[in-house]
Amino acid sequence: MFDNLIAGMHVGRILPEIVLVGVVLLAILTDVISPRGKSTGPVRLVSLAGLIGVLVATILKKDDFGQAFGGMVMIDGFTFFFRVVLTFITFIIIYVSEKYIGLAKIRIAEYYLMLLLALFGMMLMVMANDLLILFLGIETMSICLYTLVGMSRHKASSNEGALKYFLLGAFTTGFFVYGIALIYGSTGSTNLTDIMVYFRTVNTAMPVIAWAGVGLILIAFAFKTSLVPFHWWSPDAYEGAPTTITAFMSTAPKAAAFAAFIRVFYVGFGDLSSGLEPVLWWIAVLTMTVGNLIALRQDSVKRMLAFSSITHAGYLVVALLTWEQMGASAILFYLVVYAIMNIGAFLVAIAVNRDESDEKGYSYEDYRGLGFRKPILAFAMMIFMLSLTGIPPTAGFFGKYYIFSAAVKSGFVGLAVIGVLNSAVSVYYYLRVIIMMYLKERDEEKEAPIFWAGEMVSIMFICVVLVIVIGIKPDWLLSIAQASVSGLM
Amino acid sequence: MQGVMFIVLALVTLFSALMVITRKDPVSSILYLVLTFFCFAGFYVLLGAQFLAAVQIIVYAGAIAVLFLFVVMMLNLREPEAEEGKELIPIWKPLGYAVGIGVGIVFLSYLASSPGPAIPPLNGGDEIYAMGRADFLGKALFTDFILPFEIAGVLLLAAVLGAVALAKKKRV
Amino acid sequence: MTPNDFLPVLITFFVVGGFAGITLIATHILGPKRYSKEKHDIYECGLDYIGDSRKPFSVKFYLVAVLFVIFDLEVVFMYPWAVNFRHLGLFGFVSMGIFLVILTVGLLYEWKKGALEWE
Amino acid sequence: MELTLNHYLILSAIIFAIGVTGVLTRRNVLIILMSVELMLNSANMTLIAFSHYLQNIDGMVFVFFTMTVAAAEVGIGLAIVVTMFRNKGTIDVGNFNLLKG
Amino acid sequence: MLDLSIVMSMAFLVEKSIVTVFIFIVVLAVVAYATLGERKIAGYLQDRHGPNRAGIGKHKLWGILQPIADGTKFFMKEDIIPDKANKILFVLAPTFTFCAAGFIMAAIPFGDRITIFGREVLLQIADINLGILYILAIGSLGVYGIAMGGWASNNKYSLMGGLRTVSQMISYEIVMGLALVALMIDHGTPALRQIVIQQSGPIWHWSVFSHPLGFLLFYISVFAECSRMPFDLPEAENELVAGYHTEYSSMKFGLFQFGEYTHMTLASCFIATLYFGGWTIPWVAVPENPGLIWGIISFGVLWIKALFFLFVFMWVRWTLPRFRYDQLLYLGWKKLIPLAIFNIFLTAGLILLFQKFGIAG
Repeated sequence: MFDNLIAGMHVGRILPEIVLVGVVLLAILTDVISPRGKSTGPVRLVSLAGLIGVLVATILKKDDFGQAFGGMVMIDGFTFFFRVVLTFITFIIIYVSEKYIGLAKIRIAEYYLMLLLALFGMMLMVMANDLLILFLGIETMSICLYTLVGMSRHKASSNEGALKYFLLGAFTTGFFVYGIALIYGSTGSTNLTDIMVYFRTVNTAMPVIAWAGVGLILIAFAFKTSLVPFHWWSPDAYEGAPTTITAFMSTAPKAAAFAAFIRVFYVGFGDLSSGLEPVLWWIAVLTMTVGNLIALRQDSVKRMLAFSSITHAGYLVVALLTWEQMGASAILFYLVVYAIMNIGAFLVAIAVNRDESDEKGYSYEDYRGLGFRKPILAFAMMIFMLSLTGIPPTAGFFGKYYIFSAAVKSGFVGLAVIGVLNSAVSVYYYLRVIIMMYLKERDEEKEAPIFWAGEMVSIMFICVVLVIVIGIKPDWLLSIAQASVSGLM
Repeated sequence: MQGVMFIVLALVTLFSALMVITRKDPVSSILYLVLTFFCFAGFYVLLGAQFLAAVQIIVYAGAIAVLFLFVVMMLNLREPEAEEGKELIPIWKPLGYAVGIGVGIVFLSYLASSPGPAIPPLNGGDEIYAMGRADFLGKALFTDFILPFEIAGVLLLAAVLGAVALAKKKRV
Repeated sequence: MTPNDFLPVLITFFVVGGFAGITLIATHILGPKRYSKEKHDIYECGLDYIGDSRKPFSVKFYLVAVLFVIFDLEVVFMYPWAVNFRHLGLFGFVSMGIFLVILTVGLLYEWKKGALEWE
Repeated sequence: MELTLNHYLILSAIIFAIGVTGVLTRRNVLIILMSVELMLNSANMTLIAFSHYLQNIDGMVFVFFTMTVAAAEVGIGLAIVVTMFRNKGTIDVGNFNLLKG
Repeated sequence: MLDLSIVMSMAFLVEKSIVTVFIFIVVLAVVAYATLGERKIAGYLQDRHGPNRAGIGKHKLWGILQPIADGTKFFMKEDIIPDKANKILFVLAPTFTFCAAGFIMAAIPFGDRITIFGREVLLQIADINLGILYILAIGSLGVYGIAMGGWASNNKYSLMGGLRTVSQMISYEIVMGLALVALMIDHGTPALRQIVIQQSGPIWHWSVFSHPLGFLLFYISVFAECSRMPFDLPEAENELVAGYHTEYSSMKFGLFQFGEYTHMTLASCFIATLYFGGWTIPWVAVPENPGLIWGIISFGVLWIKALFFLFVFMWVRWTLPRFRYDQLLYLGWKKLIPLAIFNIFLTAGLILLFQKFGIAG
């Protein structure tokens, strides 16, 4: 019985996740045996080594595709792509954090442990082929993120951000579970493949229940990816969190949530999804516009980046709406590019920020004359800002280009136009940083020292290079993205 | 018999659920919440999910609600909610009621429009209630659902780490 | 085993609850009622009471409670496993072993972090 | 009276709506969280009702995991509440002032 | 037209009601005399007489009417509710404590079937499949009465005592659950009647012999759950006056006390059922067609076993000193829980080995 059970499960296909859990346990033990107050260094090293192990395991298993655990999870090119991306992002965040967490007064090993566990949750999300696994993945990730946001316990903004994030996250969970219940009731399964087959072959006996279920799950995803009008939590959570965590949250969990979004709505609800077009159309328009308009009024670079990340989620919804391979691959491309430029921008923001213990901070004023003071840093920031705006020859340009051309090809010309207009609006607040850096005089009295860490500089450098390289030669990344989604449809 | 039980339980549940969200004093809310959990356990029994009924009481009434009560006692929260201030999701408060009532009415109007299939399915004997027993559930949990089970372990580990990281007084 | 088999449980609830209710009502009726300020005040070893009890207590209790919730769930997962253990055999043993190793590491962690100490 | 599936679905829909209303209209964090628990419970009841109706055990197993998640979530959430109370001495959402969404 | 099934279910309800009331009365009588027994035992251990006066007229009868006198006194005392207390919760708390203890009664098999008036009646209120789980579920509600009492009194000692009791009870609840998991691995069912029948036959079929460690863990956690000495910190009078029931008097205090003794009595029955063969007699086979006599004997056998454990409760109380609070949590979390997990693995591993080598475990 034992061998039969094991053989049918294809345990080997989730080797990276197994390795990751092993790494988590090892990191906890490292924390436990390290001398008090000196555990972050060893835990960080174990985590980094472990993440390399996870990558190796992922690559080892790159030809062993298929379902595992009786269809609970699906390992395919799509999963592979996101596994690599998410592991890389987590690796980078852990790599750059050591000095920053000392500055932010959160030098505790849980910081790294929670990042690793969040990665585990995200890995589940991207391979979930069953709503149960997806649910558990989302929750594992969310629990870690709540903790990470609230980690700066001495800061009221961190408390409030975490609480708000938590309450709205829990609220979302309610919608999600209820949606799953209704889907289960109308199809008799929580497995995405079964659901797809059911919707395709059987004319469901309870159409309204199925529709209500799809709608509730859509709301849950809208919350998780912070689409308007379900975005309240994200700016507060982003501002309250330690900045490295903000960089993490606006990239990795967003990528994982979109991956799950694509899988659930492209594969699971398949034919039903196209009926959601009008709803998603409005969500996309609102998300792009509202995020932009509020970002315009911010005085803090951190908040500006938070709101602009809402806008970027809106662009991704535009691509999602196409329900085609091209749109999906554009999303993958954009997620990678966005992760690179956003992490880079947040790292610059950390370096420039005046006082980490300040509840607000991250003022535009800190950038006054940076171009003359620290030309290289300012240059890096300029590249990231241009890329976020979408100006060639940066990676951001191609990200937007693929998305809007996919939209036009699928007949969403109006949406593409609105998207381009919004990009034009975003020029204002992104360029404001550049203007501050290059066109304003230095005010030497008010200047605060730059926060330097070797790891941060090296990652910043790599980000700049990647943004430019992809901006000049985007084909290779796009072809990887296309190959990854090809198995999905 | 079951119909009568359902009606009685449903009335108690609705009453106590309304009380949960309308009481000013958190302790009363918690106690009404416990009553609601109890009624839910009753429904689970009616639906043949007896093991889950026990788990419902052990987990919800015996652990989650205790945690709530514990926090209220520990923080000694005796003041009623302030009259002023904005809600969690900053929309006009009556809109909140409208959303709640609207959601309810939408579901209701659809569901009430057709009588719906009988529950339990009419063509079953007593064995249709066997599914909710601990042994049946365990067999499913430890064969088809083995992966979610292990994931739940990791999830609980994350919760332990998170709670300690947030609530531990001295960080070491 | 149908829902009707649970009716006796309900009967017990009524019998026991009814008994408790009747005794309380009976004392209320039978007992004397003489109001006095001191008697109805809060007891503090005979002295006048200091402040009120509305001050928050230390948070040290919280960790015990939250760890209870987590471990309670762990135990709840073990019930269906235990009932089926003879059927599941080695497979069940290994899968519960993994689950428990994960959670035991959690317990070890709390222990070393001092979450179980009385500060 | 004969019970139908819809009896359970309607009841759980109403409780769900009550939970949503609670979240939207209350400011006490604990009561908001309790309203969320009501929502989760109503979802659980829907799952069990369907599970019983379809004679398919997946729904009941799902409920088991929902309960796990609910407990873990409450554990973390109340830890955040406690932390915040320590800092600010209040747990009223109405007193959130630093962040404005 | 009368439906036959309705008549059947009415008969079922009447039968069950009678059984319930009968068992409840027996339990109440035992509880009432347990209070006297406690004082007698305390007297004996401390080399004094204990209560010996309440009798009929001149006949003192060793004070066997003491419980009635106590009860009457509780009834006749003034029903005080402090001005600052939360009135509803204040009254509800003792009720809840008593009820949570009394509800345990429903699942315990007090005896085998008996035949009365040609009808086979089971001496168990509800022979439900949940058994152990039902009792654990009800047991987990015990904290509410105490928490409510501590909260509603609006007194610092009460609140502190309430918090302490709650954290003590919840810690030991986990130990209890884990100890019972090992038992369920062995029996393969949470249904108590089946567990009892599986223990019939030679005396070494009793679970206590196959689960000595589990029994010990379970017994300790029962002490803590009933907050009995050495776990009665909640009412450590030198620190906290009387803990959560500082403000209580009259019958409301009486119900708290009564609840504690009921809890102890029923827990003793539960222990006898789980680990000591319940209503079975060693080496005596369970008859196929039990008559009235067998039913009464089985009922008596369970109570004899239970009374022994009730006696141990009292004996321990007047013998051992009280723990310090930190010691108590230390014992629970760092000793008993790891031990209980080890016990589960030991049991499971042994059963696997037995299965592998074909020995019936």
